[in-house]
This record gives sequence, structure tokens and C-alpha cells, in this order.
Amino acid sequence: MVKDLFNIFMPYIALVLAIIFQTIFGMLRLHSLVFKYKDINIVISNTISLISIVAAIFFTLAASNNYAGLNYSIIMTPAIKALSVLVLIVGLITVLLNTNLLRENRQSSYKYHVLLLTSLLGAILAISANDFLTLFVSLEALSFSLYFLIALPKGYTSKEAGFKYLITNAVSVSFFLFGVSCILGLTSSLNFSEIAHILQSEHNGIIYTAASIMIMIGLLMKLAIFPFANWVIDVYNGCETSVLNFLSTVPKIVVIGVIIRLLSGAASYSVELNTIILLLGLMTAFWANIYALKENNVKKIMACSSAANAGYMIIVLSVFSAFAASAVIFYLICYTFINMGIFSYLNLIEQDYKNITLDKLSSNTSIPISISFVICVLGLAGLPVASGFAGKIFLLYSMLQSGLVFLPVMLLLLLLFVIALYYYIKLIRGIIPQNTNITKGVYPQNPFIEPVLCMMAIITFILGVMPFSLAARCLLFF
Amino acid sequence: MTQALVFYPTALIIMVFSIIAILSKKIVYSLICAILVFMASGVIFYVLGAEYNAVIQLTIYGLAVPVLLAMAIMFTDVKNEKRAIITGARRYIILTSVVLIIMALVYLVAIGVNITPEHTFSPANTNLNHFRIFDAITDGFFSTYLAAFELFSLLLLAVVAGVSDNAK
Amino acid sequence: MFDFSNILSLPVLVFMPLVFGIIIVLPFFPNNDITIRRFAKGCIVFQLIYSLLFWIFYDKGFISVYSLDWIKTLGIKFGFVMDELALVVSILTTVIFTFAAVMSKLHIKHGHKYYYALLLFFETTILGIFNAADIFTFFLFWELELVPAYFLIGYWGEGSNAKKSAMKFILYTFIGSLFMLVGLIMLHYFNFLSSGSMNGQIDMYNLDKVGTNLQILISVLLLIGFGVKLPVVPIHTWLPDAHTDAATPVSMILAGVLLKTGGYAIIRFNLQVLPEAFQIIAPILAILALINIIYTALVAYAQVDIKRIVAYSSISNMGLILLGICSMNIIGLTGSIFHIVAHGIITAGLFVICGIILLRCRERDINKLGGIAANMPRLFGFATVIILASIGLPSLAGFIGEVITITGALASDLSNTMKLTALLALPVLIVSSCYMLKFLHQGFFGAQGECNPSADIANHEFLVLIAIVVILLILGCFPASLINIIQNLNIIDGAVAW
Amino acid sequence: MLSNITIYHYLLLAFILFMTGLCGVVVSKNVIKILISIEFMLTGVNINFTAFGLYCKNLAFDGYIFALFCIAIGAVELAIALYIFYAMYREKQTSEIEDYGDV
Amino acid sequence: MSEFFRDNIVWIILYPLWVFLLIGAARLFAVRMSKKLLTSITLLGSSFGIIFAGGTLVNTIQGGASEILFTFIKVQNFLLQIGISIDTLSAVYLLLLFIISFFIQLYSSSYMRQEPKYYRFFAYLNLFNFSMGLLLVSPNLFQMYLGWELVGLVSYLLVGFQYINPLKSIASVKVFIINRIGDTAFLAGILSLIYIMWTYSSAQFVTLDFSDFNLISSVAYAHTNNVTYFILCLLLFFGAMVKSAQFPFHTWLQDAMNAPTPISALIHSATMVAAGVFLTIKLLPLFTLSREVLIFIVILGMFTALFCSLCAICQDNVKSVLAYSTSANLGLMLAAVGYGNIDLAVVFLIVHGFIKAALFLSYGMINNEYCDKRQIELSPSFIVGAFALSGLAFAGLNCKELFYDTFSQNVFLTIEFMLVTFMCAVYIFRLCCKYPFTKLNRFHFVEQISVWSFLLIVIAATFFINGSQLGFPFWAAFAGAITAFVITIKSKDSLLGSVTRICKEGFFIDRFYSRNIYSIYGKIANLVNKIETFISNNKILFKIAKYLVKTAWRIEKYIFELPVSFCILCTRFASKELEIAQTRNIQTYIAYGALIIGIIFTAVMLTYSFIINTLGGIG
Repeated sequence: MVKDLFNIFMPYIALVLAIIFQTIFGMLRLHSLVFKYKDINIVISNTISLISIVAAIFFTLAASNNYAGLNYSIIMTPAIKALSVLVLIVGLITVLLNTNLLRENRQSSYKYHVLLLTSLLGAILAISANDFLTLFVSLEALSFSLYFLIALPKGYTSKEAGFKYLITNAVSVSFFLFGVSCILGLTSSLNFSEIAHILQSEHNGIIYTAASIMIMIGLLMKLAIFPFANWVIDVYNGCETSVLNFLSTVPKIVVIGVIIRLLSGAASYSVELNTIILLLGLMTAFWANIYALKENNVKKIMACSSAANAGYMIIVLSVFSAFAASAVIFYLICYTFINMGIFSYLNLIEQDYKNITLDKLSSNTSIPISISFVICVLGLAGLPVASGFAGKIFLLYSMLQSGLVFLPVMLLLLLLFVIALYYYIKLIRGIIPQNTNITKGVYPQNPFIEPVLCMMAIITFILGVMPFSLAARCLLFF
Repeated sequence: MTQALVFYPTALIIMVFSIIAILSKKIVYSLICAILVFMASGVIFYVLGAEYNAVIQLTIYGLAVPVLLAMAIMFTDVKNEKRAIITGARRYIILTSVVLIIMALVYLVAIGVNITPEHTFSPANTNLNHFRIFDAITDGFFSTYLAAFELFSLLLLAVVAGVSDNAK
Repeated sequence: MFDFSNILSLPVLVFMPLVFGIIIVLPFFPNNDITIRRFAKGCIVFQLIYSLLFWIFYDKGFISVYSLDWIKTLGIKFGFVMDELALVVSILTTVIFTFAAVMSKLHIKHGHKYYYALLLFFETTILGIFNAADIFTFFLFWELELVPAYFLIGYWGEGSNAKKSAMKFILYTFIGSLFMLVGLIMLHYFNFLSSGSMNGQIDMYNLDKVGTNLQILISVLLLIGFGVKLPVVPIHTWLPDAHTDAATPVSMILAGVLLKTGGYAIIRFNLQVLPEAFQIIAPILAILALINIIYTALVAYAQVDIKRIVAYSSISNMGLILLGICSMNIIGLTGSIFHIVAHGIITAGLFVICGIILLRCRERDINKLGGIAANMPRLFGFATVIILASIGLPSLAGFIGEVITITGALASDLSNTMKLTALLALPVLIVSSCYMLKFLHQGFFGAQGECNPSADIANHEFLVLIAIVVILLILGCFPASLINIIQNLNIIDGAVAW
Repeated sequence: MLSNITIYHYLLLAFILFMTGLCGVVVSKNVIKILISIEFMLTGVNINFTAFGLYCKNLAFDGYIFALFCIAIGAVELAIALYIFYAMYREKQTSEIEDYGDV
Repeated sequence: MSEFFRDNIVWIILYPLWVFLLIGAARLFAVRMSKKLLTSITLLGSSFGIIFAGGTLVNTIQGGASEILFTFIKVQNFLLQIGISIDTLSAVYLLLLFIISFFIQLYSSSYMRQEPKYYRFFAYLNLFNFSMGLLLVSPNLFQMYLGWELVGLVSYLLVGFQYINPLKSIASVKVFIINRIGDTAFLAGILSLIYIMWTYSSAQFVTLDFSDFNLISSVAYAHTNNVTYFILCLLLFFGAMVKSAQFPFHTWLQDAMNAPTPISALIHSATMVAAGVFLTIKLLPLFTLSREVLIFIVILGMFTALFCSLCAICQDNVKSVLAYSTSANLGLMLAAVGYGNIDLAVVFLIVHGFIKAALFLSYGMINNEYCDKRQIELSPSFIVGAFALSGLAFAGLNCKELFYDTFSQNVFLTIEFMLVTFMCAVYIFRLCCKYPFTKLNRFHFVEQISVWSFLLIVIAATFFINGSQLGFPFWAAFAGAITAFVITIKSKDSLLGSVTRICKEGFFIDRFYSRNIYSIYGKIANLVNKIETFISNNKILFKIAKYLVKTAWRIEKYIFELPVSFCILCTRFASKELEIAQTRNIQTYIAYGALIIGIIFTAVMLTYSFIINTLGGIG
């Protein structure tokens, strides 16, 4: 148990401690007793969160590879470790970017931190969960906190976004649970490993496929996969950018991680399931890319891009192979960093404009910032120099490796990349300064945004130019 | 036989009142019907041997949730619903649901005629020892599902934190 | 004694412009237009001299290699190699970039800093394409070139809808290059299956054990990518728009160098790596090339915009290059490579002339132009020579390329289609003279038109034009100088050996 | 046949309740009714879980445990939904879902 | 001594090129150069040319010589060489070229003195000398093609010399393009020949040397069937046909008359157009193997002669008449070559060259484009030239007699030839009658020298050519001259006032040329005129070309742009539909989602069960 503690639970404990500390600190309003300075509570709670997240990252990295605890309900593998660290890094960046959000809600700063840390906790637990119950509860922890986080900013739109996210999630979770109950009935188990073991030896009927599809619906809805994708545009539009930074990456990392595990174990024995996932992925990518073409609102474009990227990954996952999984994880890592870069730039603009349209993108003319943003967009578009390029090559290569049958899919994927290029170029075009009067916001700038953006651009660039070390690591995961 | 005697009325209550709850125009009626459905499902749990589930269902869904909903209805000054105009995809979804339900019924009748031992689920333990079940559940909570259980408590904390501040 | 060939390094050749470009963008660099322009010009001329050193120290069988592990697990390397073909096209690139940089003086009126930085970056990408040793290095530069090209077309364009054209260019090229990417990945993967080792080097591919049908598939996928750049007829419509709307120096680069990357890539990949498949595709491709040649020449005649005429003539000439490649023998290939060089110079010259006319007359409609010859006799002289070169007059470079190419196609052993194609391609000499002379006599001849050109060519334009004319004359009168270099190319032996 | 209650009866009941809930989510005009419908779906799932908990070979009674979690989480979800709904209601003064589509 | 001339003739040929480049460079760098200097260096080249060509001619009577200067292109077995090869024919031709050039340059120095583009004109003249020299001394077919194209270029440049005039510039384009058609066919022929030789001969390199042509033609004849061989020969002959302005392509020569008159004399009558005859003679080993080709050449030549003579009769413009006459006479030469009488063709080529040059020059002397003259007048020298051309006197007479002798074996040809001779006299004397003669002033002194030199040469040649007798051709020509007088008098526009009136009053003539005959003549003239305009406007070709261009452009606009517009349309439609689906109502999202996932699920399951049922499983 002690060994368990160190191997698995230390990151969780770090976060839990921070949550408890934040709650006590915030609920009792200790800061106003101790410090007179207005913003000090934000600084303190930020610091606590940062420390706990860094500690969690440290503990995660220190944990041993390949370990299972609590009757195999929680496991640890290198891939899980990588994804957990990625999630925690997103959390770290989100904390750094939260000034805009908290400036308006000074009183609820502790609330924000509790929710953020809870969702992080839910996320990393969901990644390493090895049975459906743990997965369910941790996913719920992630999404419940997100409901609040989305609804946190003042004003009506955020509330509506939160509400929509909630309803969608509730329905999808119902589907998920229905599927899980069927699987439970079929296999008498909730544990992934056991289910995989049982399914290998038994014939799988239509009920099994239906159940898997229902589980997948529950998961894919979080990724905004096609028939359940429309929420993504409304929700992203009403969401604050630092939260969006979190919303667009963390659930994606978690769900992709879970799906990789599910497909590699339990569900990979059904051709129908794979076909359906493939179809859904393709439809998502088409839907998102075409919808984005006429869109003028940057957040909505990013919503579409998010859905489309999820679609690409799902497509590749449907042709399941070890290489494909590695490629998807590599792509996911690249995508996460790119996304963080872009949202930190949007965060910078959001200080001045609430509704970010393409013509407002150029309001900040600092050259390194613009170049960083352009590098990030290039990454999304999959052009060289940025990491998205390497990621896309990996995706395509893995498709090829799964056989020539997937050549048409590959070509469709290429077509999608081209369509996507159109609106990414619109973003790049938007960044080029026009001759408009630049109105700087009244607020002091968040000092973290620009370094974060530059760092993300540098990471994107480095991953784009020298993807080999990370790619090699990803290949070792499976 | 006793199981059947309990099951059929309860199932009927669940089906009828759930449909009424959805179709009724007055929101209060919907709430009352919903309470009936939740309670009836508590009975179903009991029939299935899950007393704890039944008790929790009755306390949470039978009491807490209706109270919450009733308060929400009171606070929000809900007017009666206008006649629902069901259009587009929604119409088809209802149609599909009805068709699916009928298909399921037919399937059940067809299977019910020729139930073979292999296809039948039988209760795990014919002599249900309630203490043993209790043991098993607590065991699950504190060994395999410990992480989930703890996380759930933290979740409640987070929800309390989330709700606390602004809900004046 | 110091061996000068030691200073020749391919990474330096490729990345030097990029470094200069970055220096220009850096904040400490003076934001003075003239300083920037002179600095950039200096850099590009320096690059030209450096690339000429490669030529000076060239000796037979000369191959310069540089390689670095990139993605070890896939056997992908970041490497450069220069053989005779790369040498020739690299020098063409540096020459045309020099012309373009000099021509930028009057044509670029805003954003000097970024313009020149992007121009230098563009040079890097194109040199990267030409010297890449590894398919993924090649692809990297191939995609990378879209970025500067987009901005150069879109933001410094002369046309009213330059941005749209740039977008069209990007989309077309990107679609093509994605098909190409699939092809490259397949090539790589099947090479791995066939030879058992992951290897990205272009000249090391071995697809012996791969079926012919699969090879054809790969070849066709690659051709879609290259075909967009070349361009081959059904997918050429980006070209006239892009060339028309781009600023003159950019048009020069686009037509002079960028299109050649397509031809280069076909030689490198379809011919060198996949000769068996190409053997089967070539006759079909030759028919496409024929359509390219004749059809676009006809279309060119219908144009009223001078830059469009030149753009369509480029397509027509690229068809000729494709025809030479399709012939799959030494003569055809030599002709193609020769024509790549010749047409690069010629079309750059034509765009220079268009640019000067645009600048002086502010008019691009050929029906409204006229009488330039009377006002600008020096320009008229140059224009006559360059236009004559473009319609293939003997003693100028265009003729040599055309004749060798068509002879090669005629001598091709592949099929009778090729021979017929070669003979049917000959009328292009007539049609091309029709549209080019239309350009000449409507633009230059006649009484003074509506526009009133004020001054004859400026000194820097004069320098560019005289250089172009001298190169054309040298290549046209003594083609052996270039042909002898091309002759040593290894690909050609391979093409015969299959 | 009818007197012998098998697992299929329970499953059918659960399925019907689930589908009714889904229909309710889709057709209801009132936010509160939508929430009730979601609860119906969860209840259906719970019946499923409990039935499987009893009828399958699993001696750990995972189905029961799962159902317990479902009940609790469903209630919490409802609470959050009502909270956000109330926050929205303060802005818009309406409980019709159609009116909450401004974003 | 004569070897010295022969060996160094290459410098004489290169000299004009250097002069050309020198002038070009001087103009480019705006270096001033006096006109006198320019004229003298040009004349120096030509005069040395005369000496060297003469010397070479003396030398070549003993035998030719050839030498390879450098390799132009060498790729695998594709070898093209530039060299120099002199035989009697080329030496004679060179001599002709340099003599005519010399005098015309002299003439031009006076004629063009008011021209601002004087330098350019002389540069072009030098370029012409060079390219014609390149053509004449070419040891192989390919080099001849180079020269062929270059002379075409010079012709184009000079026709468009006064490009300010849009009509002239269009004419120049027409000239170039029609020439280009011939050149292309010629090139196609060359390439085909190369290809045939590669395939069938054992030689490693195919250089197409004229010295090898006997071998080449035998190989080609042996390995191709009749039709192919005929087509091959025709392709090669096409070049000659166009350059020599034979029947369907003779119209370019009319357009070429837009060039300054000295150019018409030099290029478009005396030297360049006769290159076709030169080529035909050079390729005769190839043509002789196929009887059809020879027949074709003879028929074409005679037909052109007849047709162009007919055309010439109807013309009023002196230069046009002369141009048609050139076509006609070149037709005669080609017919002679086709008939096998090469010597006659060459002799007539030279004689005709001098006569035509003299005619043009004497016309241009008076009717200088740079003087503002309303009325066309002729000089006395013109009538001397007219006598020579029509065959009434001097060397022309001798040649006509020789022609008559050659063709006498064939009745049709004889009749045709007589007709041509008759019409030749008609049109040339019609001009003489129509336009008044004028006195010359001292300004024309230099020009007079050139004209009379030519005429003196022609007169002198009378004594060197056999067959000076008054045979049938003379009488035919005489009849023609008389007819011309009569016609001119009959038509009222005559300017020979008194003579006209006298003849008009003679009623027997009036009766003889009764109204009927006269109208027949008018009808024929009309018909010919119609055909002529039809051809010269190139209506069919133009229409086809226009149609092709239009179609291509339409395809370009509507079909190849289609993917783009289609994509845009699709995207627009799709995004509109998607916009509708994006209702912002969460319920619809769920509804659509559930519905679509249900459909997909059902479809996939049905498909797979179908596959499994029909194919019995996948694996």
C-alpha cells in the first residue's frame, strides 16, 4: 500500500491537498484577514495551485512505469504517464492564463482553483482508470468542474454555454452508462483487462456492438464527434479563453487516452465498431472543416478546428494498431501545445475585445507574438516547421501501415487537410496588421501570456523541426 | 409468482407515468408523475434484491430531488408549457424510439416463448444473503473502487464550492 | 595551396539566405528601405557567387553530400546532395533570384523588411527542394515554400485580387502536395518492405519486389503533386491567376523557378526512383503534355492581359519539358533539363518586360497598349530578343531546348504514341509565335497608344535585361557548355539501363 | 411465460424508460422537464445495472455499486443543472429552453 | 591563292555578324557612330565578300571543300555540327548575294538617308548577310535550318521596320507566321529524317551532311513505303515552298512588300526567296528517288507561275506586281529543278535576281517612301528591266529560250510556259504603259549606280548564256507587250494620253476587243481576284484558328475552372445547410445526433450482416 501510495497516488494526493487547502483558505476568507492588498488572494491561490500541479507532475514522472493498484482498477503505463503529464501541463498553463477570468470574479478565485484542481484530478484519474466505474466517476469529476468553470465568468453567455455543455454531457453520460451496463451484463465485469480477456474468448453479437457504440457515444460527445458535435460551437463561443484552453485540450487528451485503452483491449474485436468510428471521424472532420469555412468568429473557428482534429485522431484510431496509437499520442501532444499557444494569444486579445472576429486578430502588433501565433496556426494547418506537420505525417504513415484498404481514407484525410488550410490561412491573414487604430485595453496585461505563447511556439517549432526524439518515445509506448 | 405480482404493476406505473410526465403540459403534474416513477423504480430495485439501492433511491429521488425541483419550479415562476410543436428530427427520434420499443417487446415475446437455459440469465445467488451483499458492496467501496469513492467525495466538495459563492 | 572546394558546403548554400533573411527581420536591423534593399541585394548576389563557385569547382562525377539523422526510427535523414541536375537548377535559382531582387527596386513599394526577408526565405526553400537528398527533406522544403510564396503573391501583388489568387495557389498546391505526401509515404514504406531497411535517401530506393501496379499507383500519386506545380493541364488554373496577380519579381520567380521544381521532382522521383512504373505512364503523360503544349498555347492567344499571355506560355513550355521527360532517353532528358534552364531565363525576361510596361504605362490590357517601341527603343530591342527566344528562334536558348526535347521524344523507344506526340507538338512553334508576336506587335508596334510611357528602362533594369540576353545568346550559340554538364548525370544512365 | 419474470423483463423496462427519457429530452419545452427526462434515463440505466448485478455471474455485485454511484451522481448533476439554470433564469426570466439560444 | 579565299570565306560570313553586334552594342550603350562610318564598314564586308566569293568560285570549279567548325549539340547519338562547306552552287550563290548586297547597301545609304532608324536598318542588313551566308555554306541540313530561320527573322524585322504603321506591323506578323509554318514542317521533316536514319542506318551519328545525301536517301527510300517517303519529302519541300512563296503560301510575299523597297529588292526578290530553290537543289538526291515528288514540284511550280501571273495582271500596285512576278518566276525555277535542269534554274535564279533587284530599285528610286509623292512614276531603267524580265531582250530572253527548250518535250508544260511568258510581258508592260516616266535628278545619283550596275550585269550576261535567239517565247512576250499596250489604252485610266487616244480611235482594235472578250477578261480577273483575296486573307485558316482559340479559352474558363467553382458552390451550399442545422437549441443537437448515429449504426450493421451472409464472412 505504501508502494502504491508512491507509485500512483502521490500526484493525486498533491492535488487533493491543494484542493482542501484552497477550500479552507477560500471559504474562510483567510486572505482578507491576513492581507489587505486586493489581488493578493489571486496570487496566493495561484501559487498554491501551481505548486501542487508542479508537484503532481514531479510525482507522476517519478512513479514507476507499469504498475497496477487497487485490484487493477488503476494502472500506470508510460503512455498514461505521458498523457497525465500533458494534462497537468495544460492545467499549469491554464492557471497562468487566468487573470482575465479572475479579475472580474475576485471573490470566487478559490472556487475557480478548487474546480480546476478537481477537474485535473478527475482527468488524470480517468486516464489511468482501468475499470468503468472509476472511469465514470473521474470523467464526471472532470465534467462537473468544467460546467462550473464554463459558467464562472459574469454574464449570461457563459451560463448558457455551461448549461448546454451540461445537458449534452448528461445525455451522453446516460448513453455511456447504458452501454456499460450492457457490457457488464455480457461479461460480468467492469475491469478493462477482464473484459478484454472475456471478449477474446466469446462470440460478440449485435448487443455487444450496440453497447460499445453507446459507450463510444458517451466518450465521443466530449470530443465533439459529428452527430453530437454542434454543441461545440455554441459552447466555445460562450467560453472564456483560459477555460477554453482547458476545455479544448484536457477532455480530448483524456478521452483519446481512454479510447486507445478501450480499443487496444476490449473493443477491438468488432469490425463494425471500427467502421462506425471511422465513419464518424470522417463525417466530423468534413462537418467541422466545411462549417469553419464561412465562419468569421475566431472562437468558433477554433471550435471547428478542435472538432476536426478530434476527427482526424479518431479516424486513425479506428484502424487500430500500435503504431497508430503512438501516432495519435504524438499528434495529441503536438496539438495540445499548439492549442495552448493559440488560446493564449486569444486570451491576450480578449482583454480588449469580447467577441473576437478575424479582423480583430491583429490588434496586437508585437512581432515575436505574431510570429509565434503564426507558427502555432501553421502547426494546426499541418505545414512544415511546425509540429502539426510531423504529426500529420505520422498519422498518414500509420494509416498506410494498416493496409492499402485505407488508401481512400487517407486521400479523404488529405482533402480535409486542404479544406482546413483555407480557414487557417484566414487566421494567418487576420494576424497581419491592418491600418487600424490599436486600442489597448485599460487593464494591466497578464505578464505570463506572452512568455507562454512564445514558449508554445518554440515547442511547436522544435517538435516540427526535430520530432524524432518524442516520436521515438511515443513508439515505445505500445 | 410474487415477483410477477410486484413487477407488472410497478412496471406499468413506471411506463405510464413516465410518459405522462413528458406529455403533460403542467409542470407540476410532471413533477408528481416523476416522483411516482422514481419511487416505483425504487420498488423495482427492491425486487431485484438491492435494498440499499432502493433505500437510497427513495431518499434521494423520492425526497431530495423532488424538493429541489419543486423549489426550482417555485423560484422560477414556471408557466404552463405551451403545446409542444414537435418538428424535424425530433419527430423521427420519437418514431424511432417507439419502433425500437415495440421491436424490443416483440423480441421479448419471441424469446420468452423459447427461453433456453444458455440464454437465460439466472440470479447469481438463489439464496440472497443480504449481509453478504452488504459486505460485497462495502468491500468494493473500500478496495477496488476506493479511488472512485474518494473522488466522488471530492466532487461533492467541489460542487459545494462551486455552488456556494454566487447562489445567494 | 588552399583548396577552394573546401569552402563549398550544401547546408550553407541552402540556409545562407534564410540566415540573412532572419538578420533583416531582427529588430536591431535599420528600418530604412534603401539599406534593407541593398543588404538583401548584396546577400542574393553573394549567394549567386557562392553557387557559381560550385559550378567553377565542378568536375565530372561531382557529388556533394551532407546528411544528418532526423527521425532515426523511420530512417529519415536531413540531408543534401548535389549532382549535376541539382547544380544546374540551383544556379538557375540563384540567377533568377538575383534578377528578381534587382527588379524589386521599383515594384515593391511597401513592407520592404518582410518582403526581402521572405524573398530570402523563398530562396532557401527552393534551393532546399533542389538539393534535398532525402524524400522527407524534400517534402519539408516543398511544403515550406508555400509560406513565402503565399505572402509574396498575396501581399505584394499587383492585381486587384491577389489574395484570392494566392489562396487558390496555396489550395491547389497543397492538395497536390498531399497526394504527393501519400505517394512519398507509400514509397518509403514499400521500400522498407522490399529492402528491409528504413531509408529515406532518394537515390537509395529499391522497389524491386514491389508490384508494378503498386508502383504505378505511387507514381500517379506523386505525379498529382508534381503536376500541380508543373502544371499539367487539368490542374493548371492556379497558375495564370497567381502569375498575373503577383508582383513582377515574384512572377519571375514563380515562372522561372517554382514551376521547375515540378519538372525537377518528376525527374528525381518518377524517373529516377520509379522507372518501371514511369515506363508505363509515360506515353499517357506524353499525351497530357501534348495537350499542355498545344492547348495552352491556343488559350494564350485569347488573352488580353500581357502577364496572362506570358503565364500561359509558361504552361505551354512546361508541357514541352514534360514531354522530354516522358521520352525516357538521354536526349529527351537533356532537352528537358536544358529547356528548364532556358525557359527559366526566358520567362523571367518576359516578366521583366511585362513589369516594365506595367510600371511605365500602368496598363496591362494588350488592346490598350501600343507604340512602346517608339518611346522605349531599348526596351523594344530587349523585348524583341527575349520574345524571339521564347518562340524558339535559332541562336537563342529556347530553340535548343525545344529541338532536343522533341528529338528525344521522337527517338523514344517507349511507344509509337511518343513519336506521334513529338510530331504533333511541333506546331507549337507556329502557335507560340502567334501569341508572342501578338504581344510584340500590339504592345510595341503601332502608333502611340493610350498610355504614354515616359522614360526608357532604368539602369538596374537594363542590367537585368542585358544579363538575360547574354545568357540566352550564350546558351543558344554554344549549348554544348550546358549539355556537357547535364550529360554526366547518373539518372540518365539509369533511364537507359532499365 | 408471463408469470416467470426473467432479466429480459427488467431490461425491457429499463430500455423503455431510457427511451422515454430520451424522447423527453428531445421534445420538452421546459428546462425542468428536460432535467426530469435526464433523470428518467439515468433511472433506466440504474434498473439495468441492478438487474445485471443480480443476474450475472459477478459475485462482487459491481452492478449494485455502479447503480449507487449513478444515483448519487445523477442527483448532483441535477443540482448543478438547477444552479446554472437559475443563474440563467435571472438574466432571462423564462424557463423555456427555446429562449436560451442566444450564443 | 584561290584556296586562301576558300579557306577564309568563313571570316567574310562572320564579319557581318560582328558588324551587327557592334552596331547593336553601340546603340545599346548610346555610343554615337557616324552614318558614313557605318555605311563604309558594311560596304567593306560586302565588297570583300564579292572578292572572296569570286575567288572561292574559281576554286570550287575544281571541287568543293568542307570543314567542321564546332560541335553545336552532342547528346548521345544526336550530333549537330556547325561547319562550312563550299561547292560551286553555294559559291555562285554567295557571289550573287554579295554583289546584290553590296549595291543595295550602297543604294540604301542614299535611299534611307532620312530614316531615323538608319542604324538599325544597316544592322539588319548585316545580320541578313550573315544568316544568308550561314545558310549557303551549311554542310548539313540542320545548319541550313538555322540560317533558314534567321533569314526569316530578318525578313520579319524588316517588313515591320516601320512599325509605327499598324498595317505594316500586322503584315510583318503575317509574314513571320506563314514562314514559320514552312519552317516547322521543314523541322519536322529534318527530325523525321534523323529518326529514320537512327533506326535504319548503321552510322553512329546522324549529321545529315549534304555529302551523305545519296546514302541517306537510299536508306530512307529503302525502309519506308511510298506514301511515307512522299510525305517525308513533302515536309522537307514545304520549307522551300513557303520560303519561295509557292502557291498556297505566296501571299506572304505580298505582305512582305511593306518592307522598304531596297529590302524588297534584296530579300524578297533576289536572294532569300530563292533559298527555296537552293534547298530543293540540295535535296534533289532525296527527291529524285520518288517520281511523285518531282511531279509535284513541277506541277506546283508551273501552277504557281500561272496563277501568280494571272494575279499580277490585275494588280495596280507596282510592288505587288513585282512580288507576284517573283513568285511566278520562282515557280518556273522550281519547275526547272523538278524537271531536272538544275543549271537552268541556277542561271535563271541569278539573272532573275539581278533583273528583279534592278526593277525594284528603279521603282523605289523615284517613289521613295520618304518623299511625299502623290503619283507613281517610273524611271527609264525600269523599262530596261521590264524588257529583260519579259524576255524581250537581254539575259531574260536567253533564259526563256532555254526554258522553252527544256519544256519542249512536254506539250502542256510548253503551253503553260508560253502563257506565263505572255502574261509576264502583259503585266510588266502594263505597268510601263500605265505610269508616266520621269526625269531623274542628281539626288538619285548613287541609286542610279546600283540600278545600272545590275542592268549592266544582266546585259552582259546575255553574251554568256546560250540560246539568244528569237524563238517562240520572244513572240509570246512580244504579243504580251502589245496586249498590254492595248489593254492600257482601252482602259480609261491610262496616263499615256496621246497614244491612248490614237489607239482608242482605231476601230479595228475596238472591234477586236469587243465587249464580250473584254468582259471575259474582267470575269477571269474577278475570279482570280476572289481566290486571291480568299487566300491572302487566310479566311479558312483564320476562322479555324479563331475557332480553336475561342474553344480553348471557353474550355479554360468553363471546364478547368469548374473544380474550383464547383468546390465553392458545394462549400457554400454545405455551409448554408450546416448553418441551418446549427439551431443553437441543444435539443435539436441531441435529436439529430441520436437520429444520425442510429442510422449509421443500422446501416453499418446491415451492411456487414449482408457481407457476411453473402460472402460468408470476411476473414
